[in-house]
Amino acid sequence: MQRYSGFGLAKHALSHHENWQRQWRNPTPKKKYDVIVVGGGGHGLATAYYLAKNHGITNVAVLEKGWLGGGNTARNTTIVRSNYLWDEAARLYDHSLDLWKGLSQDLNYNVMFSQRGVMNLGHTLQDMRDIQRRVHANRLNGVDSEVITPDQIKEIVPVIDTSKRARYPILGASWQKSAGVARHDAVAWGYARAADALGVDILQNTEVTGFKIRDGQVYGVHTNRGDIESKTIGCVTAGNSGVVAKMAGLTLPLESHPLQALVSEPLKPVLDTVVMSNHVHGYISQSDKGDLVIGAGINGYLGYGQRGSYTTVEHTLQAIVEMFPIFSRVRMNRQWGGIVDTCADACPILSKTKVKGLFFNCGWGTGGFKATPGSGHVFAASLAKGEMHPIAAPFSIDRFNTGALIDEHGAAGVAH
Amino acid sequence: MFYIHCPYCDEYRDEEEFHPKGQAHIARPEDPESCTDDQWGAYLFFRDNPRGIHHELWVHAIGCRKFFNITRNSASYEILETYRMGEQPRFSAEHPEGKSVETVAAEKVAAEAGMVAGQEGVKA
Amino acid sequence: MSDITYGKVATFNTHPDASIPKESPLSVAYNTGSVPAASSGSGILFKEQAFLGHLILRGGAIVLDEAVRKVLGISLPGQPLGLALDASGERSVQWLSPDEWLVIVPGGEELDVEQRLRDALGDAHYAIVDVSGGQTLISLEGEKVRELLMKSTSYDVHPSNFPVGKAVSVVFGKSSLILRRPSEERYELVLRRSFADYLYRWILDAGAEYGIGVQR
Amino acid sequence: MSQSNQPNRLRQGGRIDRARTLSFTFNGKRYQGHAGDTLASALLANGVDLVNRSFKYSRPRGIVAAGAEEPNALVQLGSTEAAQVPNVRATQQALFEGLTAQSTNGWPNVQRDVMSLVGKLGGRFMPPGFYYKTFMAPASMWMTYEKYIRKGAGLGRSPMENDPDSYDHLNQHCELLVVGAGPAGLAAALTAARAGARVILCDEQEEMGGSLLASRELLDDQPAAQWAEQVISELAENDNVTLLPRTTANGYHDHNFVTLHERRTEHLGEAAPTVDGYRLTRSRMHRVRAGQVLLATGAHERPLVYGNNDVPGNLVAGAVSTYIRRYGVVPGNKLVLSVSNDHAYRAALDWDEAGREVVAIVDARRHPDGELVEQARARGIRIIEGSAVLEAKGDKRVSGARVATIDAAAFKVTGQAELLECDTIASSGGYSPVIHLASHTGARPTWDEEILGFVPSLVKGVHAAGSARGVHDLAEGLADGAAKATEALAALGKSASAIEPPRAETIREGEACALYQVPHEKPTLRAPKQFVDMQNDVTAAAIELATREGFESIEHVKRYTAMGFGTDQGKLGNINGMAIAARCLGRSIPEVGTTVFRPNYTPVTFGAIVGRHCRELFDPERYTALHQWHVENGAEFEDVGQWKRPWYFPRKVNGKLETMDEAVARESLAVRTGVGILDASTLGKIDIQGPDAREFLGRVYTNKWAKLAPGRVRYGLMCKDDGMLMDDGTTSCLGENHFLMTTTTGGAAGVMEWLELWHQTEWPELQVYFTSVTDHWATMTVTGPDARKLLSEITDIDLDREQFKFMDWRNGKVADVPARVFRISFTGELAYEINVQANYAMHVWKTLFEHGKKYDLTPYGTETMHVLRAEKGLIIAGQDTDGSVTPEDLGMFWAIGYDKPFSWIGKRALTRPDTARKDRKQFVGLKPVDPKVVLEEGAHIVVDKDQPIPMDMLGHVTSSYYSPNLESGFALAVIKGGRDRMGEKLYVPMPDGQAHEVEVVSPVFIDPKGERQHV
Repeated sequence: MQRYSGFGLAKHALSHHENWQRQWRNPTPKKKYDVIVVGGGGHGLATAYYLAKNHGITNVAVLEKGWLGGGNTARNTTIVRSNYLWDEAARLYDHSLDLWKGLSQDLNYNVMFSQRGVMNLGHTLQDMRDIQRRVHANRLNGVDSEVITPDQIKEIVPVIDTSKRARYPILGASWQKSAGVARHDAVAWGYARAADALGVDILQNTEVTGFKIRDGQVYGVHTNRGDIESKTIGCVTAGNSGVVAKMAGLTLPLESHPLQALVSEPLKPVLDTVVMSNHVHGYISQSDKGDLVIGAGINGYLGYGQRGSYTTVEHTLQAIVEMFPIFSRVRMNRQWGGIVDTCADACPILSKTKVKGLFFNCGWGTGGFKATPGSGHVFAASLAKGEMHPIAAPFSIDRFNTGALIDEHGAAGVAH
Repeated sequence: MFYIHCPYCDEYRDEEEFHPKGQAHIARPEDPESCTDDQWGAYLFFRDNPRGIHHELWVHAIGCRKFFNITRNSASYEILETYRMGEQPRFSAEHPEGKSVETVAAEKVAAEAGMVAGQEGVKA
Repeated sequence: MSDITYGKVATFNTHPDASIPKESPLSVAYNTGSVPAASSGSGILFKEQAFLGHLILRGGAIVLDEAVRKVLGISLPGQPLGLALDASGERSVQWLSPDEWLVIVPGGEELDVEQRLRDALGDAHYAIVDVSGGQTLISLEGEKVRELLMKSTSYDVHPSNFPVGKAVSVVFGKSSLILRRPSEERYELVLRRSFADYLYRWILDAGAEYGIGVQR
Repeated sequence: MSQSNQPNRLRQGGRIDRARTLSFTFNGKRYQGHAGDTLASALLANGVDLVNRSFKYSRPRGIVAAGAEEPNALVQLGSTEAAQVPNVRATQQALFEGLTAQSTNGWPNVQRDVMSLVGKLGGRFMPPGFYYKTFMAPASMWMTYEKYIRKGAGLGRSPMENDPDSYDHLNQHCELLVVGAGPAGLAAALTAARAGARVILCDEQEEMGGSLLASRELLDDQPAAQWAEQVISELAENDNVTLLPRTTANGYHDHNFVTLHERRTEHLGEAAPTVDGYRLTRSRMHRVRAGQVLLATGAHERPLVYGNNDVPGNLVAGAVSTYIRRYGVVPGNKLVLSVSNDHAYRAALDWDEAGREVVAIVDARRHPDGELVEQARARGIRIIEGSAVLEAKGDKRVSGARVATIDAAAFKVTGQAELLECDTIASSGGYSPVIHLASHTGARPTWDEEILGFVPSLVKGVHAAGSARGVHDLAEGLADGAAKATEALAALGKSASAIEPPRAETIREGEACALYQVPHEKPTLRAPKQFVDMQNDVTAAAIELATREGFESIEHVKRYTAMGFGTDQGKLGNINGMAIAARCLGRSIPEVGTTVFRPNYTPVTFGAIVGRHCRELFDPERYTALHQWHVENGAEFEDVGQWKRPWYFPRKVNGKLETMDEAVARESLAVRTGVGILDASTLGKIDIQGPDAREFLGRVYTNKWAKLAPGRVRYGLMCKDDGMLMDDGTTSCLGENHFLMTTTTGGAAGVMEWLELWHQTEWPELQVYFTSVTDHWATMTVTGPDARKLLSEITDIDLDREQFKFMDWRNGKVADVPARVFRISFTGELAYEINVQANYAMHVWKTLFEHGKKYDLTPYGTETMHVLRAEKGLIIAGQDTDGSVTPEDLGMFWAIGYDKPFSWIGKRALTRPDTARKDRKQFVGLKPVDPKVVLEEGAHIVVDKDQPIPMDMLGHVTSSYYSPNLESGFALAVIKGGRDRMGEKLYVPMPDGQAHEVEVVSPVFIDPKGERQHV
């Protein structure tokens, strides 16, 4: 792998950039792999990378039906935080946050993880009770988190309206300083490049059309580029997980819903942190390019169209202008949507299935991007050992039958 | 932004008057106490989640407050039909072009004959 | 007792002597909001018809039709979204859903109407519920009413879609209400009490462009 | 008239109003233009070449286009802080008197920009993706690097003051929405209007007519614009037609929902004017639901990609014609026109007619032979065949064009370059249909090799006509518009006959050739910068580099280079970029991918999307019938759902307003020792009638209802089928088949829908009806030891404790008003809930206070209510429960009908392995060992306060207060295996390192036997 550095960049500039190498190969599928990862988004690529790097399993294929990172990896609002309520979720997301901190160096790819802090606003007394509960739990779990007052909020975000004028005045917030944002595309590309360098075959435009299962054991997949064999298959297909599961005769406890986001035109820096509000319903940050990146709500219906309802965008901007009246004259440039696979408890599924050798990593709902490194890390360990990693174990499909749900609706960015 | 034909009001109304309520035709098990935990879990949480033709339950919340079903393509978002509780869809993954009106009528007669005995819920 | 038990259901006369003061759902709005006077330039006239009797009628259309005709002299609107008035225009029956109608009568008549309906309906399965305290009726007149409605609801209020004799429940601003078309020149809104202040402010705001006036 | 100070303004021509001169300021300098100008045409008239600096390299930039596709001329508008609008496209901003604008980039100013040095020197060090490849070491430094990177972010700036203007929405419906009032759109609208259809015709420009306004062609032997005027006036007369000029269709959404953004006042001034005492809304969003949609959105001309094609003075050919013919402005003196098609020859003819020099037409085709070519030849204009402009010369303005013969297919320069002296280069590489709206709902456009452009794939109910689908010829476009309108109406079952289109001369055009990036003598990576996306400074080299690095999907190329992510969404550049990627990868354009667009077509002010749903109309405030009294009596309010509920009623004590703690202490003592009153009207109330009402209650509640007699009241718990508590409340038996259910304030609508859900979908055979009566009744809770004394003064109800027991209800009169009185208690004290028809509530409430004076009747709010109920261990659903708590967890076994015949909602789930666990979190009381301590709500509980982090948490505090009655803090909590821990000492660790010691106790702190409510 050609190492990236400022010095290297300068050298390439002198040769008019004519000598850059491909960031990953475009290999022909082999007949057989030790592990197949279905889905070339951030989580899938991270899984492949950690399989190769941490477990020495390099005979791995990542099958992507379109282009790498083209699903939710490319469509989210790039927020990274770990202030989840329940122990199980906090452990998973905080594990991920730890990996984020050294990710650029680990991958030799700048994913621009920027710890500019995330605040979750409270507008009602019950909001504040929930915030306090979460912050207390975070603290005892070792997750950086504190409750801040409207005055402190105003100090961090001078352009927010903390006055009593608001319909739902801001009463306080939880504040995770170590949280922030990252460059979403770079995460997929960085993992892809690093995994490829370790020998992983990244197969784009390779769509799984079925599973080969015999006596309850998976042994390969059918694809549009022919059959590929493996006795260990991890499906990391986010919004399409239900569709993929069906090919294996499985039903999952989740539904795929549209989730939208939008950006303003680029503006000179005006907002230096991430502000989220569940109550008035919108969240916002400003990218390094200057766009205000705004997350909208989820729609309650099934949707694979990568678009949702216009009223959701209206409501979101109403919330944003309510919190930031000065943005009324700022203009919205673009909106888009992703397909989020949501479970009843707003927590993911990291699980074995009834089919031996077939694993699923899905159900991340609105919280997938931030979990990318942690998810890949523990899922790789689970695939390598054939047993779920302890951090992943509570997220088994079985919890929907036993009742051991991990209800994170309060902590999910968007109330479902 | 869906435009939904309410089968009770008998006209198209804007999506904002309706609430989606998940997959249609999920009947509560007749005898919950005899269900296994897996069966109960399946009833509560496990869903078809298809990409393509999907039957879903909606309610005309700001309107007549009636629940009804929609057959909708979850990828194109095209609504193929709306139908009242207790009715069966014409369109389905197996019949993407829609069963003929005659077939539906014949099935309805047969179903009604079969329903005389049982107290089958309208969601079945 | 103000209570009569009809078989197994209780009715209730909510009204005290006429001397007791009462307040319409718009009292806060009138007291604290703006009340622009109507003028010759008003493109919209807003007038509350407070303290009417409002009843919710539930049951099968066939069961209810005869009783309603007998008691109110109005044929029950069996078609969706129908609105029927009596000859005086003071009493109306509105389709709300296949088994639900809204009856509006002059204030104070509601218990009498309910009891007469109950007498007429006998043992049938139905329900009648007095909701008079929970809602109020607004009439809007003027050449700009349609524009105001277009600002407020996504329902198509063009006469080709919303002719006289139609009534619909719709989203209005961020709340909802019943929108009725009893006559060519008049539109009616039925507001829920707790949302009345918001809706009043919304309507005044939307109507400001057309010089909306409030008749009290 | 001072023509002289507008050097590029023609003496005559154009559609501007020369009688109206308007002054404006750009970058601090005053200029003049005319009514009818855009800011761009006025700047060009004044010879302002340099309007901005580019985003990444700070290169000087000028105006390139004349409409929505303009990538460079973005300005900051506004003379005051509140009126600032960032990133306004000068080509779409009508000029008004006093307009003030500035370039969005450039420091200290756009002429002498310090950053341009960085661009010149450093440009080479900033290939696409350079951020990903550097700034990684050391890890701790990224935030520092980023701080500096961020300084360069953005184009314009946000206003820092609140918007003085407002915005609104208008919901529209029509049978046919026609987007674009050019030739095809006008023909379509006229066809539909004459057929009697409800039509909306919108157009983004200041004036309707589209290309007809600047057309050279005649229609019915008169100038095309005149035909447009006639059509528009006929449409304006028609009641069924809504004409919306200055209105951009910015988003197409499912099922033919289209948002049209009408700029109502942006052409008039920087803030909206007041008309007849009403301040107009600045802009208006029309939310249109259309039966059919017809896109007559025209096409955008593609510029050619050649070296230094971004230097001011480089324009697209069509823009040159538009400025000359529509605005009477020639944007230069000496023109070189570089084309791949005949259509663009018009620019040279117009330039020639404007009396300025056409240096040459450089045509990439070997043997151009169309009529326009002949016309140009006939005028003696030099035509250089088989050639293209390789490179522009000049820095802040074009000074020359290097031209050579090329082999487009082989991507090679084949001849010696010639330098033509000129100050303007106009180019045309063909026409891209404006397909944005058609692809907003995901339809993928398809490449049409014949027109060398993407044509829209159309979803049901959408049609395209004219240039928008590649029919560029005027006569054909007119006919197409009319024909498509009849097709659209036919889809609605309406017949219409197409209008007879006006006579248009058909101009024979020769075949165009495919040319996107012009080859250069040097390889792309070494050639002068050839810009593809000017706004984002994306060059052909960047695209080539991206493909070399393995970014092969066009989506990857776009993301890696940022192509098309600007505020113009790549209207000019995307297809050129795809063509370059295709060339690099050795594929065809359709093989590389397709181009999809997202709303908005052009950016839209947040305010317009928000409409009136802001400030005081952001969200409804729900009031009870007693709201006015609460306001007048100084209540502080709490938001509960949309309701405004009194939170507490601070009194002035010694001239000072009580704090909440003081007020709550006073209020709760009053209830425990005297009498208090609460407005409980917000509780949900549902009237339930029918012979199966009782059976139904038994199914939706966990407890038993079979034997509840008329006159009696019972508390009930409602679960979901997962066994978790969802709501609670009392239900009264009004008659054998008649019940009144109450719900929590926040749960009211949800419970109502829940009941209907089960009734309509599972148990339609049950004969029962539900009707919400929440707003009909006002509810006043009179509670405390003196409640009976007070009430007895004004009621005819026999309040004798034997006659009217706890959990009874009675009818009677209170303050002469018929009332239903419920003897239920949420405070643990003697309590009467008085329900009256809401219109009479204020009278009853005030009468209670008249009589209550002697008992010091104390109004209390939700905070005191919370304290009082918590002292009694009564839960609040949603505060003490969170969707993961079962009735068993709450210890409410007395309210669980295990032996009810029907398996009620929630029952089955209670025996699942996790719900049946013995060590689940259970509801308990906590008593701080130090009575002064009031635990923090949400704080967590541990066994070992010294355990290192992460600590094992047992549960958390759900409710916590100071009780003046107990003279101690106390709390409710859920704790693992809590019921078996009674008396145990646990700890609540706080952020300051302290840990409060608490004792696990029963959640009932006061009157455990419940005697006081029975008195």
